[in-house]
Amino acid sequence: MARWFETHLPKMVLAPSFIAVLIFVYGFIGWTAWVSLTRSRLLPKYEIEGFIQYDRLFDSPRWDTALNNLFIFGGLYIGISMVLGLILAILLDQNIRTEGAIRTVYLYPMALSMIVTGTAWKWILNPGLGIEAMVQGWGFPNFSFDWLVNPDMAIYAIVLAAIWQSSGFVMALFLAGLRSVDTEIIRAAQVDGIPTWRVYTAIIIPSMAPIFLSAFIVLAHLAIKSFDLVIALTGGGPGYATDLPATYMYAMAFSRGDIGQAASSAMIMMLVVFAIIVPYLYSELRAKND
Amino acid sequence: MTDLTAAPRRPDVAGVRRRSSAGKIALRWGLYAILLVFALYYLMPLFVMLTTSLKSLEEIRTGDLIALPREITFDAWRTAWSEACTGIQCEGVRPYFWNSVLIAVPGVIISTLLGAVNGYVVAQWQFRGANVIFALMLFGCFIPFQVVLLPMARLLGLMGIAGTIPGLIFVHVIYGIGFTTLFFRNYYVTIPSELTKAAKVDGAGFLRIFWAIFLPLSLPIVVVSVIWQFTQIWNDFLFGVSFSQAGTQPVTVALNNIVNSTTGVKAYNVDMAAAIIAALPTLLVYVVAGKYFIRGLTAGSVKG
Amino acid sequence: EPQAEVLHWWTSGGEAKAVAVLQEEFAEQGGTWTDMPVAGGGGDAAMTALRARVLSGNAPTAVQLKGPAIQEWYEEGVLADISNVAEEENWSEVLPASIANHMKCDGTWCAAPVNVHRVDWIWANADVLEQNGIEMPSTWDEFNAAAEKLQEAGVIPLAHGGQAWQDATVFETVVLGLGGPDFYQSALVDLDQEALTSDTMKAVFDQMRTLRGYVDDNFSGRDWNLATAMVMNGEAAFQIMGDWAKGEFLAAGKEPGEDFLCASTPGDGFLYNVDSFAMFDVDGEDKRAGQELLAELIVGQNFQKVFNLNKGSIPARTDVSLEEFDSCAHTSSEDMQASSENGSLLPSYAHGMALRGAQAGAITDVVTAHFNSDMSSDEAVQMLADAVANSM
Amino acid sequence: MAPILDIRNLYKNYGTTEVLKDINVSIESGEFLVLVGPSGCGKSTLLNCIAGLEPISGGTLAIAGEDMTDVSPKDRDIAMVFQSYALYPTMSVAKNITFGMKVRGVDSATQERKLAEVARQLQIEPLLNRRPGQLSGGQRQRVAMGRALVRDPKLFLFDEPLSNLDAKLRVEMRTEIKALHQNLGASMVYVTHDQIEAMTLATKIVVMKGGVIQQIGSPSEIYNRPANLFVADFMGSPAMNLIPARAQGNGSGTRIEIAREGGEPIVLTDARARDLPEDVIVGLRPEDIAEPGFRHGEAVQEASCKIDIVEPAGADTYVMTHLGGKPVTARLHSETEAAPGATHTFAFDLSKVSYFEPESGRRLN
Amino acid sequence: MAPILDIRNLYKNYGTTEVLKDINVSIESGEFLVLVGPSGCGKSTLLNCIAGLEPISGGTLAIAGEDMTDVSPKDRDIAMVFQSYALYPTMSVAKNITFGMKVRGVDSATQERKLAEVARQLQIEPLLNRRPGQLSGGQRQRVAMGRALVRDPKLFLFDEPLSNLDAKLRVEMRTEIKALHQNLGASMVYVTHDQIEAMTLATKIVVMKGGVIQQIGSPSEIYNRPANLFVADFMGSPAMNLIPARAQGNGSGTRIEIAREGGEPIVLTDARARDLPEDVIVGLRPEDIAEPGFRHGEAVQEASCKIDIVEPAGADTYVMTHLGGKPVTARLHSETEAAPGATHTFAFDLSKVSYFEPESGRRLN
Ligand SMILES: Nc1ncnc2c1ncn2[C@@H]1O[C@H](COP(=O)(O)OP(=O)(O)OP(=O)(O)O)[C@@H](O)[C@H]1O
Ligand SMILES: Nc1ncnc2c1ncn2[C@@H]1O[C@H](COP(=O)(O)OP(=O)(O)OP(=O)(O)O)[C@@H](O)[C@H]1O
Ligand SMILES: [Mg+2]
Ligand SMILES: [Mg+2]
Repeated sequence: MARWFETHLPKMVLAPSFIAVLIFVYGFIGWTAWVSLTRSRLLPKYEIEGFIQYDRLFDSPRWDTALNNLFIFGGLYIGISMVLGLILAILLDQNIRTEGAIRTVYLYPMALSMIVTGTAWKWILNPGLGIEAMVQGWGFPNFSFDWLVNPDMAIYAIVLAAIWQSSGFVMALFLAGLRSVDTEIIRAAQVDGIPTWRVYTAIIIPSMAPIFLSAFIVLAHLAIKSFDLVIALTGGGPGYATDLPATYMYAMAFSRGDIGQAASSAMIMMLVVFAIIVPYLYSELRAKND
Repeated sequence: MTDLTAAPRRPDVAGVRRRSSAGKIALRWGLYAILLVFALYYLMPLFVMLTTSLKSLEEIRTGDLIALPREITFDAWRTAWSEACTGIQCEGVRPYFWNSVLIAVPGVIISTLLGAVNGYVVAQWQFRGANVIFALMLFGCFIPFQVVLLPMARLLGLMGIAGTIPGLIFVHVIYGIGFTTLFFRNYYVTIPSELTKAAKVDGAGFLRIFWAIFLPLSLPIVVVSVIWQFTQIWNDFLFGVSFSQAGTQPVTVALNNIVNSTTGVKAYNVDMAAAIIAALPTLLVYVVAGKYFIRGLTAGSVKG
Repeated sequence: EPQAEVLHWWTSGGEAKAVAVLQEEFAEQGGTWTDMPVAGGGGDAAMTALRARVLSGNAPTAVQLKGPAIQEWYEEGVLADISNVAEEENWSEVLPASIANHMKCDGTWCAAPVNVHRVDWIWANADVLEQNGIEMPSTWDEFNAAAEKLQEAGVIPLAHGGQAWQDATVFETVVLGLGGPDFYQSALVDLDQEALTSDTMKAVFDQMRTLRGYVDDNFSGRDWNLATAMVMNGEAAFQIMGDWAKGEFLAAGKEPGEDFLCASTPGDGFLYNVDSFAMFDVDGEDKRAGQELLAELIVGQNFQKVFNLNKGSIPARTDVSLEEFDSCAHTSSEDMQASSENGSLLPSYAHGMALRGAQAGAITDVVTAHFNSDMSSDEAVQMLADAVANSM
Repeated sequence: MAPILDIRNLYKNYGTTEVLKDINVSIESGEFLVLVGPSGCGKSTLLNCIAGLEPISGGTLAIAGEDMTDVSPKDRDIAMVFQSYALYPTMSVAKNITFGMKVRGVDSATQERKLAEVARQLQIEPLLNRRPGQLSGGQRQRVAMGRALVRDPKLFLFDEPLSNLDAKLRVEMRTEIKALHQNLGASMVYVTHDQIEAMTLATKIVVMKGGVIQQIGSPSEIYNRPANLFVADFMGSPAMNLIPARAQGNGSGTRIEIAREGGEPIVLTDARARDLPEDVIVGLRPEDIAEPGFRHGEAVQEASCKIDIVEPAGADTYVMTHLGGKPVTARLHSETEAAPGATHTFAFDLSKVSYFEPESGRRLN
Repeated sequence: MAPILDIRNLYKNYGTTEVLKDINVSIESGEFLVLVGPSGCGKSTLLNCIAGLEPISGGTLAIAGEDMTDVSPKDRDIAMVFQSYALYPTMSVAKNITFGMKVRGVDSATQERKLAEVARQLQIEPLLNRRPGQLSGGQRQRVAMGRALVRDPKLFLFDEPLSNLDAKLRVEMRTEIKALHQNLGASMVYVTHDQIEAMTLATKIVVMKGGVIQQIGSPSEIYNRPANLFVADFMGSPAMNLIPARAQGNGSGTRIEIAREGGEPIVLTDARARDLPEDVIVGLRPEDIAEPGFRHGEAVQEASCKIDIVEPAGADTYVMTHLGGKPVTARLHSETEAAPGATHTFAFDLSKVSYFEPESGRRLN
C-alpha cells in the first residue's frame, strides 16, 4: 500500500493541476464550441442551431478586418520584436559599461500594463499632441507621423507600442542565450579568423534555436492577449481599422450581447493559435525525448 | 556537480580590445548612441506619464502635453492615492491597491509552488503520458481569457467563491500554472537525474527530495516565475473586473474607473499619477529583481 | 434593513457626486449602499462584469442599464418586478409615455429612469461665430455654408472625436435632420430595409462625407471632452454632442448664451438618451427592500433635480421644477414636451436606446467604417443593409 | 551464506530496446566486483537495477539472499556513489553526509558521531561547513564517499566515481578506494570504463558489451586469458596487440607466420602443440614484446622490425611497429635507445600468448 | 632562424591578480612543447595569450620572429584545438572544417581539395555530412583537429584536447597526435594536466605552478631530474616516492637512513659522495623499487618492508608500503606474488635517485 502510494505520488501531485486544466481550459473550449453552434444572445443558450454563427461571422466585413489585422499584427509584432530584441541583445553584449541600467530601461515596459501606458502612447502618437507636433515645432512643418489616425496605418501604430512593451523582454531572453553559448566556440571562431559579425550570424544565432522558440512562445502568448493594448490605444479605431479577433469577440460578447457570434469568433481565433502553437509544442517535446 | 546558482560567465564575443584606433572609438560611440536612442524610445511613455503627473491641471489644459512641467506639484499624486473618486467613494486607489496585494501575493505563491511541483514531476519523475499532460497544460497558456469569462463565472458561482478574493486567486492560479510549470520544468530538466537517484538511495521520498533538494536550488527560476506571475496578476484587468464585487476590486479596476470616466472633466495629472502608483510594484520588482531575471532565464528556462 | 449593491459607470466628476446624493438619501432611510463602479468603454466593462455576476448567481441589486437592453435582460429572466413601487409613486403619471415604456417589461415595471439626455445638440463657441458673422445653423445646408466660411477663416468647423460612438452620434443627428422623425423611426428604430437603402439614407452618408471634411486630421481616437475643449478655446467652432458636453463648459466656468451656444441639431425631433437603473432578481428581504427604496428615491423629486443639475441633463419626471437649471436645460425640457406631443420624441440609437446591441453595433460598424475611409455612399448604404440583416 | 548479490537471468528493456540481456552474476561478501565495458553497454543501467532505481524487466535480483524485486532503494541496504558525485548543492558537506540518516530518523547524537568518524577516515574535517560548489573535484569525490560510508551498507555501488578527476587525482583516489575496501571488508560493485582501474581494484571483473556479459573472471584471468577479441582489445593499456597470422601445427610445436612490412615474414614457434585453424589472430601484450636480454625462457624468440613511433612514457618507452598489417606496440625500458625509422630487434615472449578465431573472435587456447 | 615562438618576461594580470609571472619560453620549428601543471596554474591563459585571445600585460611575445602584441588571432597564423572541441554546432563536419577558409575567401576548389586531404588523413570521410551533435567524443576530437589542420599554420595550439575522452580513446588519440606531429613536422604547443600525455608527446615540457614556470626540459630531464619537489611529485604515475631521510656523507659515498615502520631504519648507501644536509627528501620512482634480481649494478641495494596494499595493474603490480612515515609505491612484475600484510624484499636502485631540500623543495643533486 505504502509502496503503491509512493510510486503513484507523482501522478497524484500532478493530477489536481491537470484536472484543473482539463476543466478550465479544455472544458471551456468545448463549452465555447457548443455555444458557437447556438443562437445565444445576451446569455448563453444551449439549443444547437448549426453553423449559422460561422456564416454570420464570415459575412461580416469587420471580422475580415480583424482576422487580417491578426496576421499583420502578429507577424510584424513577433517578427520585429525578435529582430529588435536580438539586435539589442547583441549590442548590449559588447561589454557595455552601463549594461545593468540599460537592461532595466529596456525591460521595464514589460512591467506596465497597457491600460496604464495606452494613454501616454495615445498622446505621443497623436499628430496634434505628440511627436508630429513636436518635430513640426522644431521647424519641420512638413513632418508627418499620423499613423494613429490613419486607418491604413493605425495597426502599425499598435505594432509600434506592442513592440515597445515586449522587445526588451525578448532582448533579455536573447541576452541570456548569448551568455550561455560556450566561450570556447567563440574563441575557436576568432582563431579561425571569423569576423565578429559572422560569428554572430553563422555560429551564435543558429545555435540559439531553442531561445527563438521560447521567445516565440512568449510573444505569441502576448500577441493573443494584446486586447488591452488595442482598447487603450485606439479602441479598435479609426473605424474598426485596428480591430483584432480578441476585441471583436469581446465586443460581440459584452457590448453587443451576441454571445453566439462571440463564441464562433473565439473558435476561429483558437484554431489559428492552435495551428501555430501545436507544431511548436510537438517539436519541443519531441526533441526532449530523444 | 556544478554550482547551479553561479552567474554565467560572459563570453567575450567582441574579442580582445587592443589599443583603440580612432575607428574603434567612433564605433564605440556609435554603439552607445544607438543604445541611447533605444533607451529614449523605451523611456518616452514613462517620461510623459511622469511629467504629466507633476503638472497642475491648469498647465495641462493650456500647455503642451509632452513638455516639461513649468512648476512641479505633487497634488495629483496625493489625490490619486487617497482622494480621487472612483464612484461615490473618494478614497483614491489606496483600498484597491491593498486588494491587489491580497490577490497577487497568494496568487503568485500558489501558482509558483504548483508550477514548481508540476515541473519537478514532469522533469524528474517521468511516467508514461507525463509529456502529453505537460503539452496539454502548456497549451492552456494560449487560451484567450475573454473566452473563459462566462463559463468561469458560472463555475465560480457554483463553487461559492464568486466575487471573492479567493475566487480571483483561484482564477489567476489556474491560468498561471501553464507558464510556471513550463519555467520549472525547463529548469529542472537541466538538473542531473543522479541527484534524485542519490536522494532516493539516501531514503528520501518524493516530497522530501523536492523540499530538501530541488526547492533550495530553484532560486533563479523562482525569481523568473515570481516576476512573470506577479506582472500578469497585478496588471490583470479582465478577471479583476469580471470576478470581483464591491470591496474586492483590484487596483487596475480602480485605475480604469479613474482614467475612463465617461463624462465630466478629465484630470489627466491624477490619471497619470494613479497609473504610476498602480504600476509601482511591478516596476519595483523589475528593477530590483531584473538582474536575477536574466540569470534565471540563463539558468535553464530558455535552454530548450 | 434595506441593502443595495449598485453597479454603475458614473465614476468621476459631477456624476459621481450626483450618485453620492442618492447614496446619502438611501442611507438616511436606513439603507446600506454598496458601490460597485466599473467605468470604461461606455459601460462595456460594466456589462462584462454584470454578465459574470449574473452567471455566477451573484447579481448586483441595481444596475445602470438602458434602452432595449433592459428588455433583453428581462427575457433572460433575471430582472425583478418593482411595479408596486411604481404604482405607489404613480410613475405612469409623472413620466413621459415613451420613456416610461423603456422601463417596463411585459407590462410590469422593471427599471427606474434617472434622467433624459438630449443627444441632438450642437454646441458652438459664441466668440468664433460672432467674429465670422455666423448664426447658429438651423438646416444642414446652413451648417455646411457656415463650415466652409469657418474653414476659410482658419477655424476648424467641427470638433469631433473619432470614436465609433461619436461617429454614430453625429450620424443619427444627420439622419434625424435630413430624414425627419418618421424616417428616423423607420430606419434606425424599425430597421426597415427600404428606408435603409433609400436615397435619403444616401444623402445622409453624403452629408457625413461632407462633415468629414470639416473635421481636423487628428480627430481619430480623441476623447469627446478634448473635442469640447477645442470649442471652448476657440480652436473649433462647433461640436455635435449630447448635453453632457455642457458639464464640460460649465466646469471651465463658461456661461451658456455668452461664451458658448447650444441649439438642437438642424431639423426637427428630439433624440433622448435615458439613463436608468434596472433591478435584478436577488435573494433576501434586505436586498428586495433596498431595491424598492432605491427605485423610489431615484424617481423622487430631489434626486432627479440634484442629479440632473450635476450631469447637464434634464429630469425624467416632468413635474420637477427647473428653476435652478440653465437655459439649455430649459430648451431641452420644452422641446421634449413638444416632441412628446407630436410624436417626434425618439430614442437615440447611438446610445443604445433604440436597438439591441447587436443591431446598433452593426450599424455603427458601417457608419464608422464609412466615416474613416473613402467609401462611397452607395456602398455604405448597401453595407448598412447587409450588416443589419446579418445582425438579426 | 547466501551470496551478497545474486543476479539471475536479468533482462532490462526501455520500451522495445533491450539494454541488458540475460545477466548472471553473483558476488560473495567482501568481493570487489568491477563492471567494465564501452560507453552505452549498460553498466549504469545494471547498477541502477541493483540499486532499485530502475525496475527490472525479467529475471531475479537478490541481495543477501532476499529477493529485491519489490524493495525500494532505501530499503535495500546499499549505498551508491555517482560519477558526478550528485552532492546536494545547497547543503553543507556535513549535511550532505548526514542527510540520509536524518531522513531515516537517526538521532542526532549518532549522526554527529558517525559524521565525525567518517570525516576523520576521509580527512575531510576542515571541509564540513563548506558547500559542494566550494570544493575541488577530489574533495567532492571524498564527500560522496563519505555519504556512502556513513550508511554502513551491505553493498556499495560506485558508478564511475573517478572519471571526473584528473589523471593524477584519479590514481590517488583509486588507491584510497582500494585501501577502504581492504579496511572495511565491504562488498562493492564498481563501474568504470578505465581498464587500469578495473585491474587494480577488482577481485572479480565483468566485461560487458551491448548489454551482454563477455567474460567474468579475476583480473589476471581477464588480463591473461581474455575470452574473446573484444575483451582482449578492451582490457589493458596500451591494448593487447592482435596480429593476424598463419598457424601450422608441426608435431610438437606450432609454427606462427606473421607478415612483416617490406620484408620476409616473421616466423615464431610456439613450443606447445595446439589445434589451430590456419588463419588465427595472435594476441600479445606490449610487455610481452620487449628488448632482447630481459626476458628468458624457451618461449622467448627474437625478430627485428622497423620502428614507426616512439613514445617515452617515463618509466617505460612504448615503441610502435607494423606486423601483419596492424600497428603493434612493444614496451621497452626507458633506458633503451629507440628512434622512429630505425630497425630494432624485439623479443617475443610466447609464454602468455592468446589465439583467437578471426571471424567469431573466440579464444582458441 | 628565429624561434617559432619566443616569449620573454611575459606577465598577465586579471585586474589585480597576477595569473602569469615572468614567463620565458621559446621553441624552435618542429618542436612539441607541452605545458603541464595543476588546475588553475595558468596553462590555458598562457595558450590564450599566445593565440591572441587575451592581451598580455607585460613582456613580449613573438611568433616566427614577429612581435605579436598588436596582431589579432586570425593574423597570427596559428590554429587551436579546444578541450570541448568548440565545433560550430549548427554546421556539418565539412562546413566546420571549411568555414574558416570560406571566410578568408579561399576559392572553393581549394577548399574541397584541402577538406578531402584532411578528411583522408584523419579518416573522417564518412562523417563529413553529420552535425557535431551526432558524433562520438573521439570523432569530434578528430574534426576539431581537422579544422586546425586545414589552416596549415605555423603553430598549433592544443588546450587539453583529450581530457574529455575516455581512457582507452585517450591513448589512441594520443598516438595519433604523435604520428601527426612526426608526419607534419609542425610546431605545437599542447596543454594537458595528464603527465603521461606530457611525457609521451613532448619534445619539451614546461611544468607550471601558480603562474610560475617550475622547470623546462625534455621529458627525460623532467622525469629523471625534476628540479624540485613539486615537479617530482607532479610528473609520473604513480608519483615519485618522496621519502624523508637522514643523509650522512662518509668519504667516498653517502649514507641514507630511512625510518621504517615497526622496525630498524633502512640504511642505503649511495656510492657517490654528495654534499647533502642532514635532513633530505629522497626521491625514488616506483620502477626503481623492484623485486631483487631484476636490477643489477652497484646502485642496487635490498631491504625488506611490510606490504600495505597490492594493486595488480595487468602488466605490472604496484605494491604499497610505508617508509619514513610516507606511503611508498614499488612496481613489481605482474608474476611476482605479493599479498597485503606480508613482508617482502625490495631492491632499491639508487642510480637515478634524486635528493631534495625539505623546506625549499629544491633539488640537491
Ligand atoms: N531512460 C532510458 N530510456 C531509453 N534508453 C536508455 C535510457 N537510459 C539508458 N538508455 C540506453 O541504454 C543503454 C545503456 O545505457 P547505460 O547508461 O547503462 O550505459 P553505460 O554503460 O553506463 O554507459 P556510460 O559508460 O556512457 O555511462 C544506452 O544505449 C542508452 O542509450
Ligand atoms: N577571465 C578571468 N578573470 C579572472 N581570473 C581568471 C580569468 N580566467 C582565468 N582566471 C584565473 O586565472 C587562473 C589561471 O586560469 P587558467 O584557466 O589559465 O588555468 P588552467 O591552468 O588552464 O587550469 P585548468 O587545468 O583547470 O584548465 C585561475 O586561477 C583562474 O581563476
Ligand atoms: Mg554510465
Ligand atoms: Mg585550462
